Amino acid sequence: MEIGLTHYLTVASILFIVGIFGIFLNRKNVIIILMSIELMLLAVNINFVAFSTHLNDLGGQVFTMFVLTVAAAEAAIGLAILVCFHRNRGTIAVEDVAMMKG
Amino acid sequence: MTSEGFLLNLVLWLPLFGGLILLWMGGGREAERQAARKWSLAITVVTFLLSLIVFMGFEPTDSGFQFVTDVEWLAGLKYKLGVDGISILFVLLTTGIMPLVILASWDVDKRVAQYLAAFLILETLMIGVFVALDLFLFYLFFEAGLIPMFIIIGVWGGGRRVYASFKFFLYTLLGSILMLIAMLWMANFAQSTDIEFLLTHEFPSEPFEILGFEIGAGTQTLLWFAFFASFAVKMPMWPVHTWLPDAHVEAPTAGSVVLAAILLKLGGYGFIRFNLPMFPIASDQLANFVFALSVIAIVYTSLVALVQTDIKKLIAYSSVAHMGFVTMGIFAANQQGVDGAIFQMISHGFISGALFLSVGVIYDRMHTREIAAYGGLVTRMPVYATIFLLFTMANVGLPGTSGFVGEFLTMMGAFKANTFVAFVAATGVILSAGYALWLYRRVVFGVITNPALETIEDMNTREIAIMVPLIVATLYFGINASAMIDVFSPTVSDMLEGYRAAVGQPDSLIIQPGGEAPIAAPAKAH
Amino acid sequence: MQAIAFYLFSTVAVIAGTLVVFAKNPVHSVLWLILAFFSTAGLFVLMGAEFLAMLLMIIYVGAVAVLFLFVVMMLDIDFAELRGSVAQYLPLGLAIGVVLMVELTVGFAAWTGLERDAIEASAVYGTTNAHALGAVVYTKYVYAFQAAGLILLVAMIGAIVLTLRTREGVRKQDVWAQMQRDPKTAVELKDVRPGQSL
Amino acid sequence: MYYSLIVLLPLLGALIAGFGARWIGDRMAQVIPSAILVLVALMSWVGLPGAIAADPEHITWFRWMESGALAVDWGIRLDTLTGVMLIVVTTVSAIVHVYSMGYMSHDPSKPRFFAYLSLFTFAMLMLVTADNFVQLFFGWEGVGLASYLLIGFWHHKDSANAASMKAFIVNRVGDFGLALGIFAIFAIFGSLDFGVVFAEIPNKIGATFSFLGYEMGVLNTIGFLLFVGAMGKSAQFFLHTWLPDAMEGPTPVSALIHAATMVTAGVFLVCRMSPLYEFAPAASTFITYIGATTALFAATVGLVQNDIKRIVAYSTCSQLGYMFFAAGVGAYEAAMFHLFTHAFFKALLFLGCGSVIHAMQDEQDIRKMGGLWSMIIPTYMLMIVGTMALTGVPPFAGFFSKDMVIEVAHAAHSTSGTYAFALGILVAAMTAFYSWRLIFKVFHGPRNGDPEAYAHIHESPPVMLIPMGVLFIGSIVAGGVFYEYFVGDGAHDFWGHSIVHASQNYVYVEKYDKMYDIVHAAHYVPFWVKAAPFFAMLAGTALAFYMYILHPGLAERTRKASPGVYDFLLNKWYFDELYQTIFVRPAMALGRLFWKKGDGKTIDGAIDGLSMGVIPAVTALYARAQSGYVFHYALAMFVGVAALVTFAVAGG
Amino acid sequence: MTPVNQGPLNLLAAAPEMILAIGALALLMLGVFRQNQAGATLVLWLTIALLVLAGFVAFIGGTDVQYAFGGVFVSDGVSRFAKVFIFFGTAVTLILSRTYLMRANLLIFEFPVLVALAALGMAMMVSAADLISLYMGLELQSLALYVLASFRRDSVKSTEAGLKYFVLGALSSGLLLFGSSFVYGAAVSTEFTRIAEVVAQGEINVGMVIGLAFVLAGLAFKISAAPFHMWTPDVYEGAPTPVTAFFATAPKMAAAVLMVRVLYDGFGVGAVDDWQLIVAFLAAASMLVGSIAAIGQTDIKRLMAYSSIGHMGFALVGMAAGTEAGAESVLVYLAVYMVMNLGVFAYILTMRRNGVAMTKISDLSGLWQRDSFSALCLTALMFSLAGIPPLAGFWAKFYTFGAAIAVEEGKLVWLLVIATIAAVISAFYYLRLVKIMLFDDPVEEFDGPMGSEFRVVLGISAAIMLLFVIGGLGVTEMAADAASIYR
Repeated sequence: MEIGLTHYLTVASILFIVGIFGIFLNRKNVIIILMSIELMLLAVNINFVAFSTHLNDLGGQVFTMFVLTVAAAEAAIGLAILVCFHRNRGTIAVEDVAMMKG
Repeated sequence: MTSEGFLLNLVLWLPLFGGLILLWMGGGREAERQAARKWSLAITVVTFLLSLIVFMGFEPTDSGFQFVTDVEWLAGLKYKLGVDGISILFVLLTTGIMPLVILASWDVDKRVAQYLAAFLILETLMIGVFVALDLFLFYLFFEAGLIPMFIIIGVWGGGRRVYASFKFFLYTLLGSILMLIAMLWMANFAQSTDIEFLLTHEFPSEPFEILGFEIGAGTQTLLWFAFFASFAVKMPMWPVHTWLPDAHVEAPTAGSVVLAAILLKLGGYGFIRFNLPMFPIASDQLANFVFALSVIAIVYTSLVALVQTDIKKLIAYSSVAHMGFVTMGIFAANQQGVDGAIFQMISHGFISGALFLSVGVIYDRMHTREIAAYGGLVTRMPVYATIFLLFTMANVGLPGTSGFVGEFLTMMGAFKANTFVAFVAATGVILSAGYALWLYRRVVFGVITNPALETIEDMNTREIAIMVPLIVATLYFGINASAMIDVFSPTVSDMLEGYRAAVGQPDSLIIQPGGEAPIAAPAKAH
Repeated sequence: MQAIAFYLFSTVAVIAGTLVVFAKNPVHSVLWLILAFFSTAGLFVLMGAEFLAMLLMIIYVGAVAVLFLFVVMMLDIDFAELRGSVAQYLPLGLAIGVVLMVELTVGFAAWTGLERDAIEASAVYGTTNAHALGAVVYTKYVYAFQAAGLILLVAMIGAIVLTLRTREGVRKQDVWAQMQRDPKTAVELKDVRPGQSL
Repeated sequence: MYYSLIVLLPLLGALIAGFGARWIGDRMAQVIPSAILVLVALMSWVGLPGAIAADPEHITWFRWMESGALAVDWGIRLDTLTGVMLIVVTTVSAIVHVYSMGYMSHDPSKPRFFAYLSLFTFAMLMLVTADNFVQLFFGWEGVGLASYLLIGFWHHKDSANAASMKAFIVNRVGDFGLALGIFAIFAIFGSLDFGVVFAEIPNKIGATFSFLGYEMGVLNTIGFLLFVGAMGKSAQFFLHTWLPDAMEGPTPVSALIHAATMVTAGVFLVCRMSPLYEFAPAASTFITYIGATTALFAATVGLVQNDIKRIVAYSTCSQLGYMFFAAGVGAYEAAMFHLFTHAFFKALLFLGCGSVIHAMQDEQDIRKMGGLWSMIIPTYMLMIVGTMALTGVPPFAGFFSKDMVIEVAHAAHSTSGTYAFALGILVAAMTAFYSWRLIFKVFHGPRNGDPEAYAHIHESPPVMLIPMGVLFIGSIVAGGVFYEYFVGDGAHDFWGHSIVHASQNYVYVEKYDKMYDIVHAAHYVPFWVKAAPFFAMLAGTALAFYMYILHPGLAERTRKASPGVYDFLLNKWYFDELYQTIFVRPAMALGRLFWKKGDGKTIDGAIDGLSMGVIPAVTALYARAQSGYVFHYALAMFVGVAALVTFAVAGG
Repeated sequence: MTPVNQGPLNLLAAAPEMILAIGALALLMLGVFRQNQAGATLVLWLTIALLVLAGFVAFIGGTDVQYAFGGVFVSDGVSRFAKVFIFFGTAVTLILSRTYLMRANLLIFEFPVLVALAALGMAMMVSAADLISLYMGLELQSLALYVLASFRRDSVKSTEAGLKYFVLGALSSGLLLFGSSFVYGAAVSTEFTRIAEVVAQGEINVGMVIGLAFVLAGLAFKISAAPFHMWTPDVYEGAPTPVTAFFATAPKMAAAVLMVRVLYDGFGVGAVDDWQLIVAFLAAASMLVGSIAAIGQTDIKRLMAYSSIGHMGFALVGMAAGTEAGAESVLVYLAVYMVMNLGVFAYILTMRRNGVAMTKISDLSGLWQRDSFSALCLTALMFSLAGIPPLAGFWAKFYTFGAAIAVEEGKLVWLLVIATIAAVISAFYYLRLVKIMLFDDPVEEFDGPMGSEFRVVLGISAAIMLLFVIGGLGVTEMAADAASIYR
């Protein structure tokens, strides 16, 4: 059995959806959400690489590279905000991030 | 732009200019207030005189647009103005009423400059509606008028002013924004926004179905309804009339006058300018629908007026009833009907304006609009009683006043179109006598029972001066209606010719033509 | 062989991903995340994108995951229980997830003709994957590259702005101040009598 | 110009009295309008011969309105009918003006009263001189206005205000029919000019049109609708309720408006429309029935009334019924004749009543009078003459005209005519009864009133008596002198084309074996027909004499014996109560229902409910969704993206 | 119009971005070396100057289409139009921010630098001609904005706003990227021109469509279109007010123009049928949410958030047309919208009583009697926001509605009906503000006097609303020229 493009796409899609699930099913803490985002980006990267290699175009891999870079930067900012929030609020439980609503 | 066009522009923009100056001048101290009053009076009077000059130069036998200005504007639209036989009178009505409105506001003390400025700005917007010859220019003026009126009611109004102003604004906005969509569609379809052009343009009328509903005249019907929604609210027609009593009750006197005398006319003007000539087939098919709403309005609101306890509300309801005659006349789509409708609108301008001014006179003294608080005014205020009687009678359509001609012609037109309608509408004439005289009896007749009335003063010179032009107009056009009808009749006749060409001749009422008398009638027996 | 490797890596990646979300202990989550990264890197290798696999290991496992771990430790987060209300949204989420997944699968149909092995970069560019990327990243993608630099700069500024604290009351050595100290002003002689405080 | 002045001068008088009083003073504000009216009355008499011509003369002033085919001018149609009406109106008006100077001498608002009177006269003249339906309508409503103002003249009296409103509104009901008739005329004939319409009528025989969903005969429908107007103005059965109440107005007003002129406008209208009614047999029959019924109804009610003016008012109503059934059978000349004579003696009666009321310090209840004859002999004499004229004692005016009316009803030989004839005889008896009852109760018998009032009884001043004298003469001679012209052999030459008889309406006269128009046919009715009214009158008079002079207690016993009938009559057949129940209260209730439930609950309820109920509820619902929780937001995004993808997949 | 590809780099086409990037770095250095408030103020003013310069450079750029960096960057009328407004808008926001930041002790040099970098990111977005440059620009902007949202780091609200914005923004980037990967897979390229070619070849790939849906979801988040809007009110409320003002203006323009780029350039007008329904759905949802949810708000910043959601819905109505007129209408709408919001926020930033910033709507009560100038200006702005003629807000709607109605077969008429309903509902809450300002009794005054910069911005903004009716003040022509590339 050949492992083709769609196999990779399927894996990526599952991971992506799991990542989204991680965001809205998670009630524990915000860090998990950040990690879920990383999972999503990971899935995106699998997609790009799979397309790139199967379609024989380097662009996807370059895209992946930039996504990795940006994801790292994003993680840094995210964690910085998280730390800030923790300092103010003393918690990072997701359900406590709801001062503003309505 | 011709020099004539310039004159019309001047009429249009002068009040706005005056209003802006007034806003800029401000009015804190009493001297400034007085200056503001005089300034706005001067502006409105000059505007009126200018519009009279326009009228002098107007050629009634020419049914086309005159005093045309036509320049490019933004977004491919045109800044096109002009007057024809129909609009010129509304312009005159507006410019003529405004000085009276300013005079009627003489005693307002709360933020006078802004108050007067609002009226001046409103004047430009109202004139604009009548002279605009571009769809969107029309829409612009039509809608923008809401802003000053909203503020007038909201800031200077009575106790429930917020409710009334919101109701007024949102009701009319909801109505008119559908019209915007229709206008956009028309502009896209005809590739022009020039009203003069669109009047000759034929919009598709092939029937189609939407959600299983047969749309009789297809696109025309939809467009017709979009315009109808806007104008019906503005008129206001039953059952979208309920904003009017509230708005009238809460508005200051001058606001009520403008509302009744001019703003209500925008709807009728719109029907005549758009619905009838532009969507003739839809108008023809939906005439019975309008008739139904009109006669319901006439009877329903007359009955409601009968039981009111608030003077202004009663008059407001009577306005709704009178506007029912207008819509009925317009969609009768014959010369008498449309002529009558236009006449009725103009004349209602004088009469309802005067009635609200009359209410204002006693409201200023007593600060209540409750009918029960009055009674026996005739003993203290004979002049007032006389003037109020005159307008009450004009309101019930007594021949000899202008109120009669409009009602008579519209019913005449309606009779030719549909005897039922004329029949029911004519009952409104009975009811109008009922509520108007009932009001008059309770306010003016009888003996004074309210001790506060015992020292009430009769009308002062200013108040009488406001009334005189209205009295003259009401009577003059009552006995010489031709002076007015001749101005718009050629235009209407031209328009109806186009209408007839589109929908064909109406069914004649006559089923069997009569024969000669079986025996020749001898003049003498011997 | 390749199929086995694919299924192994992908299964591990999916399971590790799921556990990232559902693990009770945040530290465990981070560890599962690392495992997911590892298996994805494996998938990359399978597709012949070895440079990106390496990048993933270095940046993600080496830097990002450690950063996460560091923050988790620093913030001393509780072992929060999965609160009851989660289940409320699970069915809806699952349903939508399934729908979305089905639709995506429908979308995959666009590429059904490509059920073949990945094409090795070396086979195309006649060089290694890293080399091929290197060749374009400073030329064709210089714009994005520069932008990435700016993004990292913003991340840096942001992190500093948000977290750097000049704490009040923390004593730092101020050499200049020490050197400028003058006994005349710094020292005051006081006569202290017995039994009395200053 | 001459005739225009006749019409317009009273308006000038009204304006002078109404607006000039401040400058010219009360006195002149009375004298000037009165003088103008006297002048105008003289001009009318002088102008009568000029009005009699075969064809009408048109005097056009200026265009009133023009809309398409509808062109209406102000102007005068001058023919015999106009001329006669001018005389009636101006004469009675002049008399009433002069009389009022005395009668109203104690009133503070005399100028206003005279302004109204003159205004009324002007409107009435506009009505009778109209050359088209719109001007007719102008006059029609104009007299309504003046009537409204005059009935409510004493506006401090609530009953007066109520009566004036009632008069106006009930008249409006009539006007409603009239207006519809006018609309129909225009819709069918395309013109509202009398001349054009009349000329076209013979071509419309048998024509039908669609009216209210039915196929109706054109002429009958129009005839019926116009008659509804006449019913309102002339207080005919169903629309009569305002007339008795109108007695709230000052008595001269009653004489002028509610006896001599305005209420006869309906009769005038029907006569004016003779070219139409001649071809509208159904409408004419209806008129006959209504007229006869009114005559009877009003007479029955008049039998038991106690208000002096109301008795006369019901009498008027009854007499108008006579005129209508005469017109209904086609004897317009007879109707006009009765109208003419009636104007004199009824005005005389009213002014007499005024004199009595004046003498009794505004007492109107005949139960509080009695025995007055010796105290005010001139008034008494005048009243007697008026009564004799009314009841038809030869050779007073009423005798000629009333007999003529009853004879034409018989001559018609139709069911309706016979009905009218029978009722006419009966009513003649009743008329005699209640008229004499009034005289007996007021002038004879014991003095039942307030002794204080009796102490101050005085005869009216000459300014009141002299005008009455004029009417006195009229009541005596008007019948005999004008018989020949109005209904006699000279009638055709007199009326010219102003009254038309269609040949198919000619009746057969056995005596000459020839077809005659009905007025001439009436001359050849059997003798018993001619005598019957006279004997009926005698019977009525005798009964009154018996009950009120010979056996004064009898009336009371009769009343007690049949309380049902008495109350029924006293309460005017309960018409007011009926209308109150079926029109006024339901209108108010409907108004309240529409206002509170329709506007308030339904329309505003829906709008407010939407804007203050539904939308805020949706807002609140939304606010719950906007919970502040990130996971909710993420879920929303997830749902959103799923939706977008679904759209895309489904749409693409 | 065929693209003029002027060599591989063509740096001149990217002059505004280069100026801004280099300038921002220089200012960063300057700031680092002068770490005090005076230094920060200097940096602030220099940043403003820099933005004005960049805006000016963009303005004189003309309307020809220039590609740079080998085709991943495009400078054309649309991008330059957007840049002019982004840069000037950002500059105005910075001017307005100064006082607030100083009072809140937030005036540090990083603020203007971050704002400048965010503006740079926006400029990159509107000039993106490639999915990668799109993503990089977007992230540059987003990351800067995340930081700015939580800039008041000692405030729970501010950091919560930052956190929410970050989490959801990252999620949206994820969606965007995921979609991009599909698009890339379908077109085998990330360049818009190439994607457009593929689309133009006919038969649209299902994968491409799904990718498009995801990309649209990601972009919808950035313009806060429903149902991707839920972050907006919270972030607007929590972020420091100058940041909110910034959020409400330039990024909206950037994201909307980016969306136009993706839909019009990337997918070409040929694929309108595939995305029209999606955009129309977003538009309808946004308009309804924006109008309904705003009722009952008591915080003016939150209100403005919902207002912006609604307005984006209206802009999307025009975008859904997929025609030249559609693009023009979006540009006009966003331009007007930006000016309106700058005016409103200029006033919100001055609402301060006893040194405490006020954001309650009720604080505006009776403003007319306290400060008639501001009240009248705000009234004009509110009526404009409500879309009442003759104010500019009406014309903005006029353009979008006009574009939508011109779609053949009247396919979008239903959307316009929804738009009308939404317009009326939203008019309600704008009127409520007018009512509070004009009709109600005055409450305690705000701290005075109002800084002249606020007065000027408010006044100019209101004046523009009123005078727009005179030939569209040139903006409409500019937009028409810009949109002519989609002819």
